[in-house]
Amino acid sequence: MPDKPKVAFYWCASCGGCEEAVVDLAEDILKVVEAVDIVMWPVAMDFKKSDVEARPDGSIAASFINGAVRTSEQEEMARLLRRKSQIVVSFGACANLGGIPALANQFQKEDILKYVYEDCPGVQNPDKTRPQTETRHEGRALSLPEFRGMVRSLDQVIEVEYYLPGCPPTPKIIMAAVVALLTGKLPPKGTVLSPDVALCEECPRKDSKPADLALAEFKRPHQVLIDPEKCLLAQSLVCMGPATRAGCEALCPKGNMPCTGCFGPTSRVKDQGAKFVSSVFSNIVPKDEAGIDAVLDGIPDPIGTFYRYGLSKCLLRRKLN
Amino acid sequence: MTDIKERRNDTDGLPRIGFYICHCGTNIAGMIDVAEVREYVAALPGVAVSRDYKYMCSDPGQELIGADIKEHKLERLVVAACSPNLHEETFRKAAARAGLNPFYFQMVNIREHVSWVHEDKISATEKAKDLARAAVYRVRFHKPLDKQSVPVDPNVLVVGGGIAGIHAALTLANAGKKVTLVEREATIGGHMAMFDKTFPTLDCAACILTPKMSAVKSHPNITLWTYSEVAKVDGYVGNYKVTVKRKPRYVKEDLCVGCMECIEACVFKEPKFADWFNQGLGKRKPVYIDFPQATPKVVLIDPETCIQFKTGKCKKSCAEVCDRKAFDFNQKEEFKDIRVGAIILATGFKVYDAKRDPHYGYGRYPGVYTALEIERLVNASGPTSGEVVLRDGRRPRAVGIIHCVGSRDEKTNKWCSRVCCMYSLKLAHLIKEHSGAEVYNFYIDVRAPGKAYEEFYDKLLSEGVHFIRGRVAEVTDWNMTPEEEGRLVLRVEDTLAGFVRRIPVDMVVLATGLEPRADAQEVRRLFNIGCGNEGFFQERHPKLAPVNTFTDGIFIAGACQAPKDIPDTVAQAGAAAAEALALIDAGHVELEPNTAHVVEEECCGCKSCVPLCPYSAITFDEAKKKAVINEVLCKGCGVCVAACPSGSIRQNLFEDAEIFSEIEGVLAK
Amino acid sequence: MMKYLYYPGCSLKGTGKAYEESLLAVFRALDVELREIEDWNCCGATAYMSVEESKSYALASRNLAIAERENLDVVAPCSACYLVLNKTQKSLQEHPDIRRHVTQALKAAGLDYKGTARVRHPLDVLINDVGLEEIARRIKSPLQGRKFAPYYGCQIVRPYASFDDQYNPETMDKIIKAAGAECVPYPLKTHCCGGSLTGTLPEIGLRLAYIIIKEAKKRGAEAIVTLCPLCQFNLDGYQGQIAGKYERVDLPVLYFTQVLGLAMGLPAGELGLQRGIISAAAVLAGR
Amino acid sequence: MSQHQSQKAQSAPAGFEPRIVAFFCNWCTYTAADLAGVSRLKYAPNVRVIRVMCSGRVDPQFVLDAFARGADGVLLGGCHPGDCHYAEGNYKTLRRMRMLGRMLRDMGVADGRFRLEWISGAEGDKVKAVVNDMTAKVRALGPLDLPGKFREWDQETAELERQVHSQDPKEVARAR
Repeated sequence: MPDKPKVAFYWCASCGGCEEAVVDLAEDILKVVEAVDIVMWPVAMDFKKSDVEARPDGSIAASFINGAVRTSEQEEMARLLRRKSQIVVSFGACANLGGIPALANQFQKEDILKYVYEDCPGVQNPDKTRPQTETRHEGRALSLPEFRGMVRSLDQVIEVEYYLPGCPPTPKIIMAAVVALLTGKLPPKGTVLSPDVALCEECPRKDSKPADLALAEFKRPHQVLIDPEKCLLAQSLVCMGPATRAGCEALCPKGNMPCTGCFGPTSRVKDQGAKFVSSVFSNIVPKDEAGIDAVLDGIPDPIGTFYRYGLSKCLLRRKLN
Repeated sequence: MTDIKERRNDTDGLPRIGFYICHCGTNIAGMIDVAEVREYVAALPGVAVSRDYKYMCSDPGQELIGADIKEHKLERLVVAACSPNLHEETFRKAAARAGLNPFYFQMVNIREHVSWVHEDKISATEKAKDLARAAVYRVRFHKPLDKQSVPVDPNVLVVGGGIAGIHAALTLANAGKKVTLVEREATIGGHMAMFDKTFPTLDCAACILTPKMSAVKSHPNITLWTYSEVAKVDGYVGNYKVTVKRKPRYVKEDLCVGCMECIEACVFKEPKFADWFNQGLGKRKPVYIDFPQATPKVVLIDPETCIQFKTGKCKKSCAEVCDRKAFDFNQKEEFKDIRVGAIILATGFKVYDAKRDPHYGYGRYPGVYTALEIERLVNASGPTSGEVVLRDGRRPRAVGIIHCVGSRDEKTNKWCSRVCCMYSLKLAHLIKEHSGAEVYNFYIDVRAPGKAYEEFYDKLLSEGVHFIRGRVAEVTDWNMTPEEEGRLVLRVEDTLAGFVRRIPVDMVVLATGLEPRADAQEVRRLFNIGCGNEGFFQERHPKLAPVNTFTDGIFIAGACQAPKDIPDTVAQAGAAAAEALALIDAGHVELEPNTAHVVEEECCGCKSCVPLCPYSAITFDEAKKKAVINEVLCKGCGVCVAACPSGSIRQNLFEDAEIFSEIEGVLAK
Repeated sequence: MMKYLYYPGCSLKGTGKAYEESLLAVFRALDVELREIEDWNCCGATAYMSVEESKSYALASRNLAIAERENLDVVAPCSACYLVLNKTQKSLQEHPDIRRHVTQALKAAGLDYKGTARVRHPLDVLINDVGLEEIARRIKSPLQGRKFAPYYGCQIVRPYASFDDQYNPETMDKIIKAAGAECVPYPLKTHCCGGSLTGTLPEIGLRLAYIIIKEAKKRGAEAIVTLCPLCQFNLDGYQGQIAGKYERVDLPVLYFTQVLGLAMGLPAGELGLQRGIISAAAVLAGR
Repeated sequence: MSQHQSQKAQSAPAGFEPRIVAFFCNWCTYTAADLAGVSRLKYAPNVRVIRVMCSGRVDPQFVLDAFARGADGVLLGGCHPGDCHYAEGNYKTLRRMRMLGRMLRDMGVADGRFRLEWISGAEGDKVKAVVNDMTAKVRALGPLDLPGKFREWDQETAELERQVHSQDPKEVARAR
């Protein structure tokens, strides 16, 4: 009996939700486990880095790596798995786009460290001690990974074959990806494994979207009693659905919350935030600068709103200074 | 020339590009090192041929391109020369003649945008290289396109029934085209119908105009809709759909024969209401006709003054006396749709409101008149039967004509209205002739640039009309001498004599200028054409396309484009008619292929694009739940393309890939 | 209660005392508070402006900077002050270099100019804030049958005409009519009163003043009503010399606030009516 | 003020000439630039014009992409409000670009680097004025050089890349 394909899971800068998503496969996970040999899965199984290092290059059929890349350790593991794997699947919004961690790209590394180790309320650090990458203690050397200057998506560090979008990816698209991998029915390299069309396609509220939105204001979800049937944009809420790839079956709109864009853009769009702005703001009501500005004031944090998951993939990549 | 690459693998599998840089004599070569650009581009990926030539647009230049396309199997063409607005079409055709799709072409503007505007050869050459590189990067992504050919509807709409509209309509109708002439007022004739004589020949305006008016009425090819306005315009060149609103006259146009017995029979025994046509100097009844030669000669009722409309309790003697039973007090406004291939706008001008210059006392002193009022006063069929008398019946001993009221004035209108000098001379002559009064012209300078115009000015000088060069400070009634008592005084600096004068007169005529119509902005939006800063309709090119607009198939004629006199107006109307004929007789138009289209399988049906299209070219297919662009209606602005949040709309010639590669190219170093 | 800051300028404390008295009395009676700006200084007026423009701006803007501390409109009754203060604001807004210069100058005095205060004329306030209806309600003894020539002078409409027509202003006509009097048709409303020419080139100055007065009289006016302390002084003060050179005219020249005050039933003494050189007795007769 | 300026001047290397990418609408601003040429007006050679039919075709992505590829400034030119050849395209531009302007500010792109101007086909002189003014201002701001920044940022990962790739698997196995 030939060896079962080897599969690795790894997490970088992530919340763990992607790991949950794998577990959420429920009974299906058993089918997966049956079909493959898992050779790395820090969250669930006891393998060491050295175990992976010991494997021949390219001997792992597929590595599923979630999370953004912030530290040298994450970089190192990503590179190692890349070396050992035939296919790397970038798993989830953080790996694909930088995700929530990438919002930190609005700040300089020094500002972040200063805040976390000095200025943050509740921090007691009169000596202004900072973690060091190398510490000697009682004659022994301890090392910590390097905190990088910015958060990167996985493909900004290593080459990636496929992307599974979502925060986290839904069991359905994970299973579809696994099946495709196992059966070898693989799309071209670089494909995002989810329909290449925007979310409105699958949104149950689609029919209630008026042809002419003509928004005169924007509101945040806590400011409105959200109508559970009606298009969320039509309720003056920023719903990123039109600029976001489908595949989640409109989970958030179904849960009465606007889409925040975790599936990223379609393949035709380079910059999800810019494209959304181009779309929705073209058609707001005012024509004069003061009137336009008043509408824009309804969105106090444009970067955090339009690049909630995608700041690493913004064409500018990060705040410049 | 350098570096001809013979096979596609010489160009790394990229489409084979031919690059040509034009010297344009020394226009380009004097500021840009064309040889350096040629060498630089030759080394760019994909470039198979790179040449320079003295005049690319010349026949040998075009033949050079054609020969290269065939011989070196070029798949793309880039020409660096002048503005694409000049020669893009030339090179597209050159490509097509050699068998290359004309849209596999990109033009680089290194003359208007580089050599003519820069002074440093090194940086100009660098800029030319950057722009050339951008075109080379871009052209790889070009796709073969076809121009769509659509048939042209042979009918024409003429808007405005003044002399411009009348002349254009007759010209087209005489050429066998069906014309609909829409006029807002109850009669055609426009301002010209109000004039008494025309300068400089002094022939009677009515005598030369009314035959043309009746020709319009009787012409089998002309449908005349007066008391009507265009309400809506859809469509595109060759295929416009126009909705016309026909206002109710309360008299059936096809039944009324214009006997005017109803006017006689009206319960108002005397005319009581200020009439528009006589500038309020005359009176009319609620049932009226603008003037005896009104065309069509059909009466109408003004519901604002008619007792039947105001109280519902009139004995309606007008209707009783009508044996044609033409009266219909329940008439409603009607909307009619017509289809036309071309539209001529001849909507005319508005006379400057003299009240905007309060120091001239119009509206305050009864002795102050506008020029148009005087036209009616000197007219034999006007309110005084041609007598030049003041409102109180007195005959003026002296008359002052103030030029440039609402023209050449920083505070009101900066432009010269072009006709006021000449009509002031004409009115001076007529007033003197009709009343024997002393006539003073107060002018900035007399502008008489037309055939026999200066001679007319000379004639007036010899007739003893006074000319005082100076801008009148005020018209007032405070006086200092017994001679001034009870009269109007014009205070003016006589800039030739060099002192301030007070000239007492009995009548003041304000030579009011010409302005855009009050609704010019709405009208231009209705027809999607432009207005200049002053508000007159914008021609496509001030010299080479004076009756065309930026919207194909819509032409302009007469004073709606700028102030002009009758001869120029008629000439322009003829030109507009000829342009419309050229369009119609071609039978079809080719539409630029830069339209947008929705890729159906990529569209999520979010409708974001639908409201953005000003031409309603985007509709939502409710069955498929997808947006659809009617490429015939699409004018190719690309707003929807930029706005499609999932990138599912493409614009020919301006695809994302093409523009991104141009950005990349212009910045790659 | 409506509140305004009051910038009197030099005239209203001197030759134009009657203007101040009547203005304050009328506004008080209309329940409009006028609070005099603390420590105000010369507006710079036209004279300074023509000698040394930048210092003149600094001078005027000091008043504005002080006024800005309170969030109130500034009422400037004197036409010269009104014009200079408005001109200063406009210039500071449009010319950054002047603004810079002024900011520097004010800084030395611990002041800062922001450009927030609006400079208003009392006519503007009466017509647009108080309103003619309210004024009509306050009229106790209308000046029935009285005829006046409304005379505005130049500075209130030139070069800016912010609340009235430039060629044919009418706000004061409306006040006079509200007071129950009649306005004679008067085409010289904004003609020159002679201004400072009465002092420098008396021949021209006197002639201009004479024309204004003579025409008013000819049209049946019992008095000229004006709003400018300089015009009032010129027209009122030189009638003796006019009599010597042309003819006796003897026409009282009143402030519109005096006329309005009379109609509102305020005592003549409170309105400074005794202060005119040409007696207003004829106007007061029968009251 | 002068201190501020000298700081700016220090940040700009000597001889720095900004590269500005412009998107001009065909009907107004591009025509105006043609007119400037025909009129032989002289202006700074720092702007590279990309022609679009309407300023409304300009996707905010184009602006970001131009910066990302090395533009020091991006200029947008369209018809004056109310004069758009396509009726209202320029209003759509104005709305989306005002939002983009806020985002650029938040991302640390200095205000003067992105500019939207209404220039009619008759305003060749305005093309000259705007190009000269923007060139001077961007020159004072110094280079943006995002491609250089991207390279600089990625240097921190380069060392590790070499390390991981140099690991010989056989040696790794032996070590175990």
